[in-house]
Amino acid sequence: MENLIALLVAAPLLGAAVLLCGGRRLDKTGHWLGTLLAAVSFGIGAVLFADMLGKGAEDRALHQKLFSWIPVEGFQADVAFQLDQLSMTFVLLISGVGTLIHLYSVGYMEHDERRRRFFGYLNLFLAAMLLLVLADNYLLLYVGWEGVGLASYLLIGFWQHKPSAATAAKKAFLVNRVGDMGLSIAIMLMFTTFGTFAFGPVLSSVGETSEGTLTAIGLMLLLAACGKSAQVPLQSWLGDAMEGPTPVSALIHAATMVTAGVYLIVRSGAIFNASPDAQLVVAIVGAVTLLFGAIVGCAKDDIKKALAGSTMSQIGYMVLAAGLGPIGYAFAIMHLVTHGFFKAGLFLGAGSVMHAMNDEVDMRKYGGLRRYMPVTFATFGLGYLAIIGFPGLSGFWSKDKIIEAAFAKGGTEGWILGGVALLGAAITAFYMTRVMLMTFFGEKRWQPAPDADTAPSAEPAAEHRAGELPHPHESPKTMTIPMIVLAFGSVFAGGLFSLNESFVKWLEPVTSFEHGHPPIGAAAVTGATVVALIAGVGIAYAMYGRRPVPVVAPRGSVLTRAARRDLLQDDFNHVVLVRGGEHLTRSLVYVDHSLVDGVVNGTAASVGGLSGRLRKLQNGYARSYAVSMFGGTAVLIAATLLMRGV
Amino acid sequence: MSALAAAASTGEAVQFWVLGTIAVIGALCTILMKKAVHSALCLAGTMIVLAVFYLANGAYFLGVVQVVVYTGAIMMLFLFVVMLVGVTAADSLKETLKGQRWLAVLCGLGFGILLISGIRHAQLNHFNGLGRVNAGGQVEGLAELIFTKYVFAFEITGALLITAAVGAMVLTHRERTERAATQRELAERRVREGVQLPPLPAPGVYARHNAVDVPGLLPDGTPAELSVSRTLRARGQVRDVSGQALEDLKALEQASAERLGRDNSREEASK
Amino acid sequence: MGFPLLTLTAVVPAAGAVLTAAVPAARRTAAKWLALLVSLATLALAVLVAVRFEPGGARYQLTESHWWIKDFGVRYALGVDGIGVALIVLTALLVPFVIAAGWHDADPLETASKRWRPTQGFFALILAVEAMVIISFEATDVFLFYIFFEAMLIPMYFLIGGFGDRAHSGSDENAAAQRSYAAVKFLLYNLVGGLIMLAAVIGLYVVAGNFSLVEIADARAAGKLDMATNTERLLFLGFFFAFAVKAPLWPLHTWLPNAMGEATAPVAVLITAVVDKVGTFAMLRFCLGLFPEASKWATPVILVLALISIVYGALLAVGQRDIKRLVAYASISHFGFIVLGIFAMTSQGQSGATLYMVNHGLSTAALMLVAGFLISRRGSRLIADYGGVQKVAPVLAGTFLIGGLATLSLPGLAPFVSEFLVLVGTFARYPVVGIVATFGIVLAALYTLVLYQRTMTGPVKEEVSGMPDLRLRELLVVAPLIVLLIGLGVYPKPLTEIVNPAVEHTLSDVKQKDPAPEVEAAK
Amino acid sequence: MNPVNYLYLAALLFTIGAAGVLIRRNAIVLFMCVELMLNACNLAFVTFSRMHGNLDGQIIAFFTMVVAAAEVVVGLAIIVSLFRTRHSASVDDASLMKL
Repeated sequence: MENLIALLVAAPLLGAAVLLCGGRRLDKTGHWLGTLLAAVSFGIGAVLFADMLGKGAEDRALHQKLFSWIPVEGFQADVAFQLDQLSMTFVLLISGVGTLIHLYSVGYMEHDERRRRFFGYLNLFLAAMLLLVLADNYLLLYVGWEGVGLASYLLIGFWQHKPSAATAAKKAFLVNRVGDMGLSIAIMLMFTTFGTFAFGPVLSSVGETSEGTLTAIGLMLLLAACGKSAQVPLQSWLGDAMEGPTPVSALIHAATMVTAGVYLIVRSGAIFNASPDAQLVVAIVGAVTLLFGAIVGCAKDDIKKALAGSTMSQIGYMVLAAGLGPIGYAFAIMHLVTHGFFKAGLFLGAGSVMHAMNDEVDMRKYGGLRRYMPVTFATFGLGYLAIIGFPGLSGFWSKDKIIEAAFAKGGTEGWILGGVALLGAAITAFYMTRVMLMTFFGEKRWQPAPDADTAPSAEPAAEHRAGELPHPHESPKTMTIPMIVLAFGSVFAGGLFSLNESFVKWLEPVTSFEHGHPPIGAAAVTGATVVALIAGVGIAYAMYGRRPVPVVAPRGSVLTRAARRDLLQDDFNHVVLVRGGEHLTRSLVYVDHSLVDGVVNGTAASVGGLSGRLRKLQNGYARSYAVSMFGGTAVLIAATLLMRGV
Repeated sequence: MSALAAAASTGEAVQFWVLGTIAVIGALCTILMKKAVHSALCLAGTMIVLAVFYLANGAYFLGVVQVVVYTGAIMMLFLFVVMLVGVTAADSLKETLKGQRWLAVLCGLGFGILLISGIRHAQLNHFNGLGRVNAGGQVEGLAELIFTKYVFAFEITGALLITAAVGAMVLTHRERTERAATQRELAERRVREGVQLPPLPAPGVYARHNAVDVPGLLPDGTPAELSVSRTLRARGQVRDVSGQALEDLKALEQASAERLGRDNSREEASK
Repeated sequence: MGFPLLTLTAVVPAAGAVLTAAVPAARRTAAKWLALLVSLATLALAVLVAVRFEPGGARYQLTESHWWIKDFGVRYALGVDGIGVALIVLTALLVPFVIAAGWHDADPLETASKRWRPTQGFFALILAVEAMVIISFEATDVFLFYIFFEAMLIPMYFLIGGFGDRAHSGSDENAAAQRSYAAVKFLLYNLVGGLIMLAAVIGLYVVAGNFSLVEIADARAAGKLDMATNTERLLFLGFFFAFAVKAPLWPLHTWLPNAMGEATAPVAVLITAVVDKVGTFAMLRFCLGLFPEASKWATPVILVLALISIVYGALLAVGQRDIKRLVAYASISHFGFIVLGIFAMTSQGQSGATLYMVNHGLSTAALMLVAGFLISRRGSRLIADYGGVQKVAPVLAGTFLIGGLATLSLPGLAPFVSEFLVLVGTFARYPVVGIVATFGIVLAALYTLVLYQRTMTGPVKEEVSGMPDLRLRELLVVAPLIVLLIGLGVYPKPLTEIVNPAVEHTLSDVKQKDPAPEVEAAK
Repeated sequence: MNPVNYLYLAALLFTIGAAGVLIRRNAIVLFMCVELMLNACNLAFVTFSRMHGNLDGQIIAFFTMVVAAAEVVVGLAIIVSLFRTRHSASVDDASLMKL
């Protein structure tokens, strides 16, 4: 059975190889091949899942060692896979959502002549992501970690002819690199501390080392997680990443890749459990990001950017949960899965809307779309209800549990974190309602389609009818089916998982669960959540439902303006890092040329001058030569006389 | 001749001091005289003195050879060349190379001091004269050595000498490469160049002397440089007599005027 | 003694050089094919060496030894350890690519006279370099090594000065001037290093009485030959200086950007991927093998220099406007990593450094050759003159991207393995140094991606619009390199198996043990 | 008196000759100075032959003379041809040995 694990990775990898090297002859069929291989991967995952369910809770973990990767004295890195419940969850999520989004892309990228390559990249991403969650040691995980980074780089920059896209791709990769630095330092620390970096040995022998080391490792892992999961302070890339095609935003930047950080933290739970400081930092980062993302999400008019902000904030929830320790891990993953469903659904819905609106992304130019695209409206609405945590839907179950756990952490930080989480819930309700209202309700604020090149997010997937008013239409089946499936997920998944805590039990052997008891009682917390939810929706309705939405964004308060600019994070980066870096490199180039090189050239010049002066002695007059000869002879004789020992 | 003793006799001492002084003076003059001819003559003197010293040292044959070869042949050769280049051409002793003279003097002094100190240091007191070797006749002794011990060196120097002679000829001799121009061609060239159509003026014309170094005088009495050979001009050996010639002319006219005046008075008397 | 295989691997390219040079002017193509065949034959021999080499066996294998200058104890002594084998194979592997990539670089211009034969000279020189590099990887006699270490400057000088990059901003005179400047700079830098090394070599002879690496090392190990501390340190510095110039270590690096910028892309690859490796290789074999104590004494300074090289080279790469100079500075940064790994004195570090030598050769070759193809199409080396190439020449852009990703050592590609080993090995002994070096990862990503973004992405520039995609010959050059990069990234085991024993020997030379992990985890 | 004085004289003459070579510009005089130096050497040789009581010194003096003769012949020939070409016998005019 465990020999199947490699196939999980191999199938999409094969697809990527074939599609990228296959050449034009695959343009016709390539996308179906890619989708098929993704589905194969999901099928294998399902088989393994079934097999796993058949076993007892303890012996469910499977191992497969392919070959010894880097055998160096005292340094053993194997290409080996580990499939336990945690990995299993991710495998199903990734391959499942992945397959759906492949299907969606078939329709979405129909008009793009580079569709084959797009699917190649998607398969590459699937392979890397599966490798990430299946690796049984941190080094192999690192490979997958960078692999998904590469895939996201390629996909964000898929429309490379747009400078904005190319820049966004580069930014994403660089910010992630900073995180990777943390991961590699963490791995090095593990190596020097434990002599290995395989999950088993490291996590089992955590107790034998000092807490300081563990804190260091934990913080480094957190840095890595921040990079990948767009947590403060490394969140700045996620917004720009929306330059990529919408399916990419749905799959990579909502459902799967950005949650890798949560996976890493949960996977390394033992380390964090052993170092409360690191754990607290994790929780704080999560809480901060939670608010940060939510605030940003409120101000954005670009529908994808608004959703990106929401993603940031939801992942903040997960990280917060992961920072709460055993009482939170399971809920972090649970929220991760449900979020995977409804956020992917929301993005696909957004894509469908943009598809219909000539790739217009500005919500102020939507409005009243519910009549024109009912399926999209329905699925998007269900996703919306799920994310705001409408009682009964997925989001409710997972998010509510997280808020409870936050309170349950106890002490002042418990209150603070819990409060933040509640506030976040309210803001979430607010901005999602805003999106909903601006997009599907109210009167039409449609604008004639801009030219392809000036389009804010010119997705050339759809044909442009420059200058015409858009006439929205429902998207083709290939696009609606995935949306419907995901909508089902976002409605029922949460309830299913919470059914006598099946999900928690399922994960318990890996993530060691214990019940958290909020000081004010779970019911009270739930009530508070619902109140917050109603408040958020109410305010949003008052602001955007009652009065008409201006097509041109009002100037807004200071906070709004700051939030539109991602709370000035980019400006900070630009001024401090980019400008500073440019000055540094420029001055260094100068130094290298004038100082380091100048010294050498200077010596050369001085030698030349000296020889030039000596050259004067060669005046060409035989007699002066004769003098020197004569003098030389004299000196020689003198020398000999002296030598003969006077 | 008596075999020379290790130590020199008093007579020899006197001779040495007198002639030695002369030799040194000669040498100094050689390098200090402005004109090459004088240098050559001084050198000749020094060499003769050296010849005498050879004799005094018992190298009779060498002394004679010295006189014959050096003072006779080589110095004469020098003189010939000097004549060729110009006897009286004096080159200024003014130094053109900066610091050359001081360096030279310095080196010279240092070198001399070195040599002398070297000799002084070499403790050469024991002289066993040439008595024994000259017993069988010196020339025979030399001949024996030359033709036995030094025969190869001798042959080689011979070859060297011949080569030198040939080389000298090659260097100085100039083969006429092109046909000599005929009178006609020369005339035509003169016309073409148009510098000096008529033949050059002869020296000494209108001048009192007609020696080759006296330029002819132009009608206005100034000397005609062209009438003197270029070499002489180059050496500045042209004797200018134009001034004197003009005076003579004046005197001539005065004399004639006196005579005419007398004639006038005589005519008045006849009326 | 047996069959002189090692001699043969060096003699074949040497003979090939002579033959190629002798090809008449008209038969230019024949010369090219001859050179290519000879290089392939050399590759076959190198592979044979790798096969005949037993990883578990003696330290130096396939040895040959004959008296050369008996009076001075100079021997013609050859022998390879694992490191040598790896580098010989690398050299023999890269030269065919270099030749194929430079197929048209040395064709005489139409204006040239009929008897002018630059092509023959170009390929002959390349083969000559190969021969000398190989023999200096094989030499176990210090003097013999020195001879070829210096001799390889001559053909390199002519390759740089004689066959410049035709894509040059500025007039031909200007180009020629800069070219000769670069060539002379290259020559002077390396000669100075070489002379200092010569002094050290003579000093070594005075101290040790012979030139045999093995004998001296054994004598030192057995304590029979004891050098005064200062003598050893001076000798070490003499050797190290030469190697630090050759494998450009800050601040002795400034010759590399000029040389690589002015030379044609294949020659640039030859410089950085093959010739410079002799420097790092020699650090590992001679500095550590002959002067262990002094090596340990100098380690702190050298580590700092290496760190500076890493960060400084990367930062300057970011600041470059010329593609080839950018690659050159990137190489400087990478050489910093190699030196770091060597002097970290851990088995991971040194294995990593050795792998790094090989992988850096492959990755730089890939990136530089593709860059060369790009430049030859557009006729300019300035990054600003490109843009949107990805649209018109996707394959070229793809290969370029892979080369770049290898340069930033993406996991899954060969350089990652070596870089991570170096980092871990360094970190194990000097944590701070390791962490600082890790910044190199980010900077590498920066300059590579900036380069890719500015040249390949964005709207298509009209000068670029007509650019043809990779031709078959070029694809044949690049594809194997990429395959190797991926293959060695996924399965580096064959390489590590050859290298590890040699590294163990080196470590035993310097009497260093790997720092034991804090916790002996249940493996 | 001690015949060593001859040697002193020879040294003196030699030095004078050498100085002359360095000081004078006229090639002919230069040659004369060289002759002077040669003669000084001859004097030394003769004195040595007297000192050792054999003729070898004188033989060497012979050879010196012969060589001197040859040298003078060639040298003067050179001077003549020089004078022909550049109408001067000054050695400073031939300063083409400059780099």
